[in-house]
Amino acid sequence: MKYVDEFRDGKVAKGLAAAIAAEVRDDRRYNFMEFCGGHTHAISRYGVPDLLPPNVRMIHGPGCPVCVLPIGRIDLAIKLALEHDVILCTYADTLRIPASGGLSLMKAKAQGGDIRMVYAVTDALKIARDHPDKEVVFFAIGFETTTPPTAVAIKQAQAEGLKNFSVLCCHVLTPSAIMNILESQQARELGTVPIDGFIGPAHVSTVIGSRPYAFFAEEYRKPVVIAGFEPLDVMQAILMLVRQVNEGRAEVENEFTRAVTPEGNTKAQNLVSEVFELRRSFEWRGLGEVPYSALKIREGFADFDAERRFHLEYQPVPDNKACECGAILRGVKKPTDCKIFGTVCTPENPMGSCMVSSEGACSAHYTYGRYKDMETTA
Amino acid sequence: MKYVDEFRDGKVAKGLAAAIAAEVRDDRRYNFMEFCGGHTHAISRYGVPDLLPPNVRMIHGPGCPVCVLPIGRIDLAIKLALEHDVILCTYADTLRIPASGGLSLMKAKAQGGDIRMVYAVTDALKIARDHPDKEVVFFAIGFETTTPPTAVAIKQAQAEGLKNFSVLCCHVLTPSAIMNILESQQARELGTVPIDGFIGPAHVSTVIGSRPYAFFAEEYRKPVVIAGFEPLDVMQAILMLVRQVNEGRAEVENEFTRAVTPEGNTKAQNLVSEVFELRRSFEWRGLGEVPYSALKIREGFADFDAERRFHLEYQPVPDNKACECGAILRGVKKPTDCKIFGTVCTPENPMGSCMVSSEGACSAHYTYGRYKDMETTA
Amino acid sequence: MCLAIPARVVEIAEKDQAIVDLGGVRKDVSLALVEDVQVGDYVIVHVGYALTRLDPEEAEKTLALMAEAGLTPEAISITTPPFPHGRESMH
Amino acid sequence: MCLAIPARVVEIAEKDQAIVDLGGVRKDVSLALVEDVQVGDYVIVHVGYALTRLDPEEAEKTLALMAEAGLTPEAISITTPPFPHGRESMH
Amino acid sequence: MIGQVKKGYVRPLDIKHGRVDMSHGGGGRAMVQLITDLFANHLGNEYLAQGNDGTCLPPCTGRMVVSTDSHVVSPLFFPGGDIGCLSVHGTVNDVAVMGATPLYLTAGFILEEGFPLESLARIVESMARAAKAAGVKLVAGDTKVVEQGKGDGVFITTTGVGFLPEGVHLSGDLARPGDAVLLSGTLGDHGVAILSKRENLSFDAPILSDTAALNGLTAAMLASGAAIRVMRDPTRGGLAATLNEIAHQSGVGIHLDEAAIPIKPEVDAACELLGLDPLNIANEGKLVAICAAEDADRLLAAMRAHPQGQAAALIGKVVEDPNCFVQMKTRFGGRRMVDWLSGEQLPRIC
Amino acid sequence: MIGQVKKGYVRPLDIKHGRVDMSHGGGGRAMVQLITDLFANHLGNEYLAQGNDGTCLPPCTGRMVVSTDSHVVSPLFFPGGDIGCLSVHGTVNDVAVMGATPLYLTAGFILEEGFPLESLARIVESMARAAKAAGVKLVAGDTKVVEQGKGDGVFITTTGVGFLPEGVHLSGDLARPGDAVLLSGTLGDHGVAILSKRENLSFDAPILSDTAALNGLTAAMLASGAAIRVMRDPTRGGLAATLNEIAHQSGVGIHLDEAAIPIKPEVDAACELLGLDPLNIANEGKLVAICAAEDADRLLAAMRAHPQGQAAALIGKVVEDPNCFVQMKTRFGGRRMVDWLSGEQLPRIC
Ligand code: SF4
Ligand code: SF4
Ligand SMILES: [Mg+2]
Ligand SMILES: [Mg+2]
Ligand SMILES: [Mg+2]
Ligand SMILES: [Mg+2]
Ligand SMILES: [Mg+2]
Ligand SMILES: [Mg+2]
Ligand SMILES: [Mg+2]
Ligand SMILES: [Mg+2]
Ligand SMILES: [Mg+2]
Ligand SMILES: [Mg+2]
Repeated sequence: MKYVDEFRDGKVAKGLAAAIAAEVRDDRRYNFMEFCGGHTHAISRYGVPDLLPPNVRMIHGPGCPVCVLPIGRIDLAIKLALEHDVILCTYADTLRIPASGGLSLMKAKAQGGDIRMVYAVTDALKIARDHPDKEVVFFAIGFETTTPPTAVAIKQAQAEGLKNFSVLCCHVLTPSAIMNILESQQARELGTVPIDGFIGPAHVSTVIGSRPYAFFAEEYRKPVVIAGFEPLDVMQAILMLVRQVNEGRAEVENEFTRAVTPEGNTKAQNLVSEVFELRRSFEWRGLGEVPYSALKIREGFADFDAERRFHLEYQPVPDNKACECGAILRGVKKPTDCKIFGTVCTPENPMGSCMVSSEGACSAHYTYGRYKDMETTA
Repeated sequence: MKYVDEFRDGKVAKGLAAAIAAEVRDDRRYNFMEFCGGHTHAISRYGVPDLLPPNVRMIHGPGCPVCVLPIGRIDLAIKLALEHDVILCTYADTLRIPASGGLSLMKAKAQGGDIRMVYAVTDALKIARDHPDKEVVFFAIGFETTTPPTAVAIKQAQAEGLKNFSVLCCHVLTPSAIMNILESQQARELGTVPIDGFIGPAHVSTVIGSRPYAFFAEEYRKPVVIAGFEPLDVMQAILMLVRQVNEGRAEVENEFTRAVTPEGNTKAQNLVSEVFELRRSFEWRGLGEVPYSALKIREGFADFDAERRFHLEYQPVPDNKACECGAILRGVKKPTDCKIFGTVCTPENPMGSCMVSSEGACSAHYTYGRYKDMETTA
Repeated sequence: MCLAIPARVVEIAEKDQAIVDLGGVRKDVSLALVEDVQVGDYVIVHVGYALTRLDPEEAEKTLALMAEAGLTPEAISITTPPFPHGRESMH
Repeated sequence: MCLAIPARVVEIAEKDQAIVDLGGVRKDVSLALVEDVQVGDYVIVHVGYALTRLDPEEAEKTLALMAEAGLTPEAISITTPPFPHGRESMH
Repeated sequence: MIGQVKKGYVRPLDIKHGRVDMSHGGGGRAMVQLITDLFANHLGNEYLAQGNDGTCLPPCTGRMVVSTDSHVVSPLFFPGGDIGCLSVHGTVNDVAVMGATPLYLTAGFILEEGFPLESLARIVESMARAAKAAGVKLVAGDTKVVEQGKGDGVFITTTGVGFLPEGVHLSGDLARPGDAVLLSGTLGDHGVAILSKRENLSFDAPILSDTAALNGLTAAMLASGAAIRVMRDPTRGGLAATLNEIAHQSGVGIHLDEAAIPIKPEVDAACELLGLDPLNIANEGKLVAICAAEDADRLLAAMRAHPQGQAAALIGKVVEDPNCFVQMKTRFGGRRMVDWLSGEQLPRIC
Repeated sequence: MIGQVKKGYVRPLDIKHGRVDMSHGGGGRAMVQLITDLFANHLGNEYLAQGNDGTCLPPCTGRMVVSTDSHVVSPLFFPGGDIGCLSVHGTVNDVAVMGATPLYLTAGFILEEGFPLESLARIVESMARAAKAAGVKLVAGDTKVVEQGKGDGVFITTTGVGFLPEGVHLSGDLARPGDAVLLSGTLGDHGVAILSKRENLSFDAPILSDTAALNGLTAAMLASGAAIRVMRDPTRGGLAATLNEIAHQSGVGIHLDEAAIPIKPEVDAACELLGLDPLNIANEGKLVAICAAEDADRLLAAMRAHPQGQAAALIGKVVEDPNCFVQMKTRFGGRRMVDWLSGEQLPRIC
């Protein structure tokens, strides 16, 4: 696979690892947060930490669209499937997210809900065309990467005059979440996060560009490197962050020059702002209510807004009390600090948000890194 | 089973057999037609012919509502299920009747038609109530016995304001069919039937009474005995017919006095005439078009008439050329006279009407009496 | 199709509905087509409806008539063989 | 979920639809979010949509940079052991 | 970080409220758990515990008999039984009527997404009881899950393995003219019990399915020393199908005596009500045996001495007939053929 | 009336245009015909021809191995195979990887009303070819029909019986630290071939399922004389599930070397596209073997000499680990666990 395999080359990794090891200063720790679950997954799956010096630590951030979906949002989707009898189309990732009453979309499906996995929102449009007698709702989750396709689909449904298609919009915004981690009330209660720099998600920046991160770099004096999702990209970004820290810089650097520009994809941006507008506030799992951190469908496309169409009222539901996701998403705690990690909370029966997707901190650790805990116990 | 087992008593049968044997005259043959398939079935299943003298022969008449349904009528039912996407409710007996294009209701069901067996028309009403979003059609077949329940159901649907229920009415009339056998053009072509008397169906007469048969007795000088469906009833009726023949009488006698009166069930008759009216003509399998031989739903109940509701046009379809049903139903030929009996035409793959229901002449012979042919061959 | 069986009414509910018993088996039937049926009456059941009442006295009479027929002197002298053409007779 | 993969456009059809190839596997994608994509271009594919084009020259530059990093004298002197805590090493 | 990592990574299955979902068939930890907590828990034994792809059984001697049946009965729970015990009996009996001693069973489960785990547990418990009673062990199993609407709760396919005692040789082609036809008990109980619970037929009948393992009875019959030619359990298609099969295999005819065939009055009444012939109705705890005429009394006595054969009867005789017809002297005094079932089938009784 | 009655009362089945209907499962003549014309026609042999409730097999000697699998794959026809041959391979392989010689199969068919007879015939022919190629005989079968919407075309449950050669003893609990882990060929071909035909995923991949009987390969491996501890076919759940199972059974850990694991580039690409891990994907013609370290080369040579083992590779080693973890050195140079599949399951691949 061109432009994939080259960025997974073990030999080059060795060189980069050596370079990082050579450049880190022994007298300090480097705590970097990879914001995005895609990075978390890549780090775990390729074993990147094994190639890092012990004083470079990666903190898994909240950038997994599955992990951050609060219970109340899943409840709405389940309600649509079980009570409003719609065909609910969703990316596969959402199926096991725990909801109220011990349910999940997978369990709701087992109870008879017509819940279908789709690979793309266009498949949901097709299902709507094929079942004119049924309401079809697309459960739209995701960050800035996944939002433009939803915008295209809504515009297409409008153009076609598709009467039975709507969207349960749960699209969220990366920069707002990062800001929340740095300065929210809750963050202060949990203790300040000792983050020395951020790895920014390249895919988000293919759309929004690298520019929106300039704020953090300047305001919070945090270095940011926008990096691709292959393990070499991550290593390279770490090297770039180490250098910024060592040199006392706090800039936005772009490792993913092969597809990220400062301004991003303006066509996609325009489509998104045509269809969506900012929500005043949105609840995130683990982070709580975060102002202006999500999108909703504009008035002009109200017909395609499942929340209006089915008169859905969002009901916040508290997370499992034992769940430490909030602290974990801020890097204050590690998955193993959670009392129910690996016993009550497992990927088969996730209790908290981080255990759901393989991009979640707890799940990634459970699936790929559990052996390390055993070694420290032994 | 009280009032059932007593009428199947082998000892009494022996006595009746002896009485018949004693009363028949050796110098003549007695050809009696049991009009109704219920009698045909009873005669075959209990082996009545074994108890009759060789010169008493039973001819199986056309009185099986399944057998007489023409291809075109089944085609309409299949069309409703496959093209109009209705839930088609039917008595189980109709499922294997051959239709056009190698189809049958059972095969249409296998092709995805929602075709459901019901035990009573009330079950069809229930299905309609349970599926307000679907059209539910009851495929109404049968003689005078089955017609009153359909009338009740239509009235009930009207009273309830049930909007998705209708009836494909194929109810037919016994006396018209008997008359047709005796005098139709086709009958004359096939040769006059040497029938010395009729066994009339008791169940039909529980509704219409014994009186409607007086016409035959008088006009055609044919004895009629209205008989129950237990084998002793049949034997007793045969004895009564033998006596009439021997005595040169041609009367309507009632063997089934335990439930048949001259006037019948007037409540049921009134219901039927409130809901139904005579059809000008109706095609019968094996008999062709028979004037005033069937019922249709009255204008006042037009909403419940599937033929009007779905704008169905009846298309006559010729029977299989090799099929001798026409002649068999008149007693001119026997099942074994048909070239395809038992080879191409079997109960699993019936070609003609008489092979479908176990009440049909060919099917009854195939299922219960085939051994006799072998004995004559051996 | 032409199945119609005598069964005893054991329970009458509202709306013309009743339960009949046939040899220990119970089934819902509609009484919409008959009048003045009482618990204990026998009715003739067809496709879920009682078509008419059965008259026990007439039934007895018919049975008596049938039994009588076999008692005439001519009848008694004749018997029918089982399996006339079979190669083995039953025991 | 955050899966996004570079793939080569091998066919462009009407209505912004294209077929991309990744290592011999072909898949429909929408080009509705990108402009002026040509057959032969690499695009980054996410949930059935091309998000952007991939610049081959920049990719080469990045790869060169990565390779270079490992060539510094300090880097060369350090290696990482496989299975540092494993009880058996791989061969 | 000592002490922070917990053992026991698997939460117990919520049998009370849970339902089968797609992950229970995916080959992952959820599937392993379903198998461990539910199947192995009830059906486990030293063989199943091997936990390999195939199960290794002790060295065998003698001729082996195998049989398989898929069970798709609807409803899954019926008066007198359920698909669980039925799936044991249905296969054990096929091995037993060959004259073999059934020893091992395998079971393949096809579960429909959404099926309540509590119902599944009841079924598995019922299987376990039935297997224990029949003296067979479940030695291998498999579980698949299909999407809702692609299955019907549970289907169970069982395969049975047994061994033939020295000298026993029974087969459907061994019936000879003159042989006696015996039936172990009343006909039609299973089929009527099932039908009585069909949604669209619902009638009330005090009838329980006869579902039972027959290997005790068959052992007693073999021990009687009677010259048995063939035994068969008249399941789907009823006695009519079974006797027609045997007649065709052996190239003989069969003459039955209707008056001799035991049928419960309630079964008779239910058949009357539905227009069915009890000879076409399925049984799951009865067998028909054909033996040398001179041994009929001895065999009948052995059958009647066994609890499952108390109502056993001599119901007919094998005759010469190149057409292989099964005929019956009716109780009424006439004759008729007893043919294969045709016409309206009775779906999903086993 | 001589000559008027015809012989041959059964019309041939219309395989070209016909569909399965409820009567094909009713136990009547229609069912007998389906079995005769279709199943017996293609799968028939001296055992099936016995036509009894159970099949009597020749006297056996040695330890028997049995295994059962229900097959519910969707779609029924996929690149490189279909449910027919899959249902043979799936069970033959489970017997073969025990070290046994598979000899007999039974098959239970659950057909959905409406299924085209032509498709059924293709499936049965494919089974027949697969059974012949694997040298096994179908000795018993059963057919049931369920209403439309209660099944999914065809489900096939097969049970396999084989016998262990003297001295062979393989089991998942025999892996010991130091043992070598071998894989017979590329991973993921079957699962990806199936996925490529899923309606909602449809991508084009030049990938054929690897479905095949492995008993030839296993025989060659046993003949090599290497001290094999365990063999297993990594089907549902893929290599990850298989190795985790073995690790738990044996109470050991396993260390893999990602760089050594053979995977076709197209399979890799498809997995990339769908976000799947090839180690979790099902295979139907591959096996993993664990043997004494000193015999690894000999065994590998024997595998590579067989057409089904040409791409065989030494992929890892058994280690001491009370936690029974399967770990992998990544091609990238790091480590990770290889856990059971969790998360989105891939339904109905076998
Ligand atoms: S292990 Fe589960 S409950 Fe604990 S922090 Fe992680 S997701 Fe929350
Ligand atoms: S055997 Fe068939 S084709 Fe021939 S007359 Fe009878 S029904 Fe008609
Ligand atoms: Mg296996
Ligand atoms: Mg069997
Ligand atoms: Mg059986
Ligand atoms: Mg299995
Ligand atoms: Mg269902
Ligand atoms: Mg059997
Ligand atoms: Mg298996
Ligand atoms: Mg297998
Ligand atoms: Mg069977
Ligand atoms: Mg289907």
